[in-house]
Amino acid sequence: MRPEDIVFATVMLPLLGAALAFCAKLLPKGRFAMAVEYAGALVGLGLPPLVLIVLFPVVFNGQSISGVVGLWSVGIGITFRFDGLAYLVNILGYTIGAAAWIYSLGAGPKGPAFTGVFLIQTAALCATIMTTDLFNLFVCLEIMGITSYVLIPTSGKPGATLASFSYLMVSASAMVFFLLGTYGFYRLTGSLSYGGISAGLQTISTDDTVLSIVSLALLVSAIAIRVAVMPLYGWLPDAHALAPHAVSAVLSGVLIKTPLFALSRILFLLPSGMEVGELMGIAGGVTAVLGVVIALSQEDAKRLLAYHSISQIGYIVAAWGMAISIGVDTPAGTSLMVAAFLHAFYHAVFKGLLFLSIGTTIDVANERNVYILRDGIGKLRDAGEKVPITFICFVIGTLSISAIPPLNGFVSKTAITYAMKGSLNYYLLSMAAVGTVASFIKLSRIYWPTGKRGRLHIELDDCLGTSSIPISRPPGLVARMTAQSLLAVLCVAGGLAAHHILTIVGTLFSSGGTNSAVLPTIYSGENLLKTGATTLGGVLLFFVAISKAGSTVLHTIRNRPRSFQGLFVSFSLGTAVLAAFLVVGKL
Amino acid sequence: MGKRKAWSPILQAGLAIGAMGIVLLPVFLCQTPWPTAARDYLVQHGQDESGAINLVSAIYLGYRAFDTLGETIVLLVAVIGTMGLLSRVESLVNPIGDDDNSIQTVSAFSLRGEKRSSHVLRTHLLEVVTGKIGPIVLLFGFYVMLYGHLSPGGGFQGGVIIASGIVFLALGNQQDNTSVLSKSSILGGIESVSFLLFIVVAISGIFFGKGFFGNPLADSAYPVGFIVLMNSIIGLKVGASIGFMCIAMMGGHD
Amino acid sequence: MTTILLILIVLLAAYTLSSRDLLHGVIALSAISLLSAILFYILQAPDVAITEAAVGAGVSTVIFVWAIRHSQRKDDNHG
Amino acid sequence: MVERALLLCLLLLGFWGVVAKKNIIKKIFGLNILNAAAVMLFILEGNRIGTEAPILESDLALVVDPIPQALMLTAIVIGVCVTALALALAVHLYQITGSFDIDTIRERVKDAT
Repeated sequence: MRPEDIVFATVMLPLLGAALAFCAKLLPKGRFAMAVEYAGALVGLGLPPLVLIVLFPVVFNGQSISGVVGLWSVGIGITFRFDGLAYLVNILGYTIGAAAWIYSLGAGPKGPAFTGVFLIQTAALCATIMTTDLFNLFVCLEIMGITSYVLIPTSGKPGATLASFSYLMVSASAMVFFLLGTYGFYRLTGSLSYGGISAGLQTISTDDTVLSIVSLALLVSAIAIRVAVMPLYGWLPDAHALAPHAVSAVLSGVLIKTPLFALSRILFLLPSGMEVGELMGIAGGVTAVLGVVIALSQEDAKRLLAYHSISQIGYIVAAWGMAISIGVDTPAGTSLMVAAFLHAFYHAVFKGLLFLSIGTTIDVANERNVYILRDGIGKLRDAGEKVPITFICFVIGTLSISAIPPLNGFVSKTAITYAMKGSLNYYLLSMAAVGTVASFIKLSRIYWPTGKRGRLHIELDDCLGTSSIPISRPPGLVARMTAQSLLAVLCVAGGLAAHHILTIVGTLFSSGGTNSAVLPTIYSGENLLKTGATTLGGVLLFFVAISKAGSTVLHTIRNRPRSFQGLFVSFSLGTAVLAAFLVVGKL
Repeated sequence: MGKRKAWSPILQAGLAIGAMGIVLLPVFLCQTPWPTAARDYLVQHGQDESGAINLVSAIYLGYRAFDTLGETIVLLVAVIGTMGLLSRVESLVNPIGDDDNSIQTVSAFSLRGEKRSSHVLRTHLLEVVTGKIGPIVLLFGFYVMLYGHLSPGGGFQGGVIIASGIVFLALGNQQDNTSVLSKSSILGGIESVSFLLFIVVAISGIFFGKGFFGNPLADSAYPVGFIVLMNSIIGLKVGASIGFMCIAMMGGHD
Repeated sequence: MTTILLILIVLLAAYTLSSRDLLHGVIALSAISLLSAILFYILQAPDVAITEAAVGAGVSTVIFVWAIRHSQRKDDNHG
Repeated sequence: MVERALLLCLLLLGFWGVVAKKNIIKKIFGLNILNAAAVMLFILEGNRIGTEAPILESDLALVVDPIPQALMLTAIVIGVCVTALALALAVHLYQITGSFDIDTIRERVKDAT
């Protein structure tokens, strides 16, 4: 077996697992059907990491495995490329996927159909990052999309159905424009593979430059919808806030980042790619700040987290865009790309952790409003959690997203700011960091005890043997705790082993098997000082936010009008601005 | 205020469509001649490499079979999602909207219609005709499916025809309820097993040294056998899943 | 010939989006599918024509009719 | 030329349906039209280089480009799958809120949660 065959195991094993899960659906309900379903999940989520371990030496040495699917001729067949980027995104997908699936065993949605669709989604992620063919990318994005449209409403909330519908409409329309972009490139170059397009664009006449730019703009904006970068973010908050907790973790951990990294494959090769990176980098910086401001204004716990995902994806896009505009072959570009990926990965870990632990808490308390819910620890204890694991997990996640050393968020955020020091985005991201601290102080209030009375109350209840507060006992605490602890351990480990991980990621992103990225010194005095200042600023901002004037402002932000139409208006205007920017840059 | 509210959405929509129209102008007005390299290659080598006379089939199930796998997955997920929502739609007995329309939920071409309402449009005639035509439609579906490499058609198109044959059988035979094919457990079984088979066939190329999604029969006397095999699997899968969905939509859940 | 078909398709599309009765819209939509199947046949794409006729005019019409039967037929705020 | 102008009209008509129509079923109509326009564009332009269908019955060199056709098979099917799911979601929304109007749905869903 050649390495070309092995890499497809990362796509085919989840599909095989999904097929097993669907077969389990047919068997009469019972132990055997469950065993088949779990076997499917094991095949789909357990075996691919082993394959990745086997592939590590190949990729680490700077080799990339590329070729044509089915060994057909290059011009017609589908080309693929498995390199460091694909390898890392695979790791990201399988880590979060496995944790979320374990969580879903406890918290639901359960059943072979869910397992099957979930595995298909994982397979689509791996295929998306591996393909270097435009139409195949279209198909992969559609699979990713359709699995999300199916998974989001499984929470059974009415809002989730509406969110899924809005997401479906805007992203399905965007995919039609993606198809038109594909048409433009095929017409100009007669090729669908990135390499063929890139070669073909060298020889086109100047009259056709406009078409090539417009096609690129169409592709980029259709993908930007999935990434939820600032003007195109409108579908995300409802979808992520109302989906089942396990699905939210995957959606905001993995699904919004994979298309971004898949897009970078296109942009590396095309002449206008650098300008696109520049514009998206700025959009990312703005996203980071605005996302956190809106997040601070939210009262629904999961929606707050969803807006944070937008803000954090802003960080990633800012670093990613800057890397592409500098050129990823340069050391500076590579270090930015490393920082972008590292933040994507770490964000997936800590945001997954936060979604899961907040999910457990709001399930226990039956309340999502951060202004009302209090004494989360007590409620969790009443539900049967002896050691406050959920709370500890939440604290780890919070400290991590607020970039407190020695957790992983500190490492990746420092890596990003270190690499872009002096640029406009540096200041934008520093502002966003302050907002992050403030909004997580706000969120952590749900665990604050209700004061002396609350304590007394519980003791009183214990004496009387009754409980006045209705506590729902959510099923499957064990599975939930396992998944949360797994991610929490990753959070801490990612922070402690920062140096090694940075080296490995840097090597995987550099060509030739040697690390060409500049390794930032993470635990320097300057960085620690900055963290202290940021935290202090965050605390101050929090007090401003809960003051009277602050709450009025936040109330206005929270209740700003949002419409279905706005999604489309921002999409088409965003595309037009991007196209205009590129055309002006070229002429 | 009222006036602004009424006009602002139209203005926004106009802006969106105008912007998109301008962006799309170069795409639609491009005069560059269509590239011929791929076509020329396929005309010369397509038949030798894949064995199919129908070049679209050769691409669809040969050169770009990976896309086709993606397409069948999209169908599979869509059917599962629709069925999931469907079961929830049916469980909502009394929706908020108490219009006259919601009483007519039991549709004219419902399979469970007779038990529930009296004004069913289906007649004995329809039952007899669909029952008799069903097998012929199935046969035609199999023809389209199996001859996809020679003539227009193929697994997907054949599968849809098979699905309509299954629905015909279900409509025709509900009095005595004998049609095995309209049972959801059987259809679901065919769907899942053929999905599994599809994946196994896709992987099989690896063991013949042809790579993932390669044609394991490429060196044999009948390279086209691979396309016929894939067509059959896709046809069964599509037929089962679309038939499953249509029958479920008509109310034949049990 | 293709031009005539396309003009018909555009007119039908306008009707689909503006008709007050959603069922009429569905019928017009499936007519669009049939006309485009003919168009594809004329344009030497028989495979696409068959698919469009079977999937566009067949399956999607069935699903649309199902959806409308399970809800309401009229578009309340016509416009 | 006229044909492509008509297709652009069709595409924008579909986009208008998706963007401006209040009724969600009409939005799905719009999505279908949008998709159909893109498919027709591919087939229409792929037809320019030949006069025969891409089935090699006789040795004709002037067949049309088969690649757009194969791609469009996939695109049509994906379009229909998305439509089916969108309709199921729409019916579910109707059952929850009793309306097809997007603004009414938004309000009632907000009240429900």
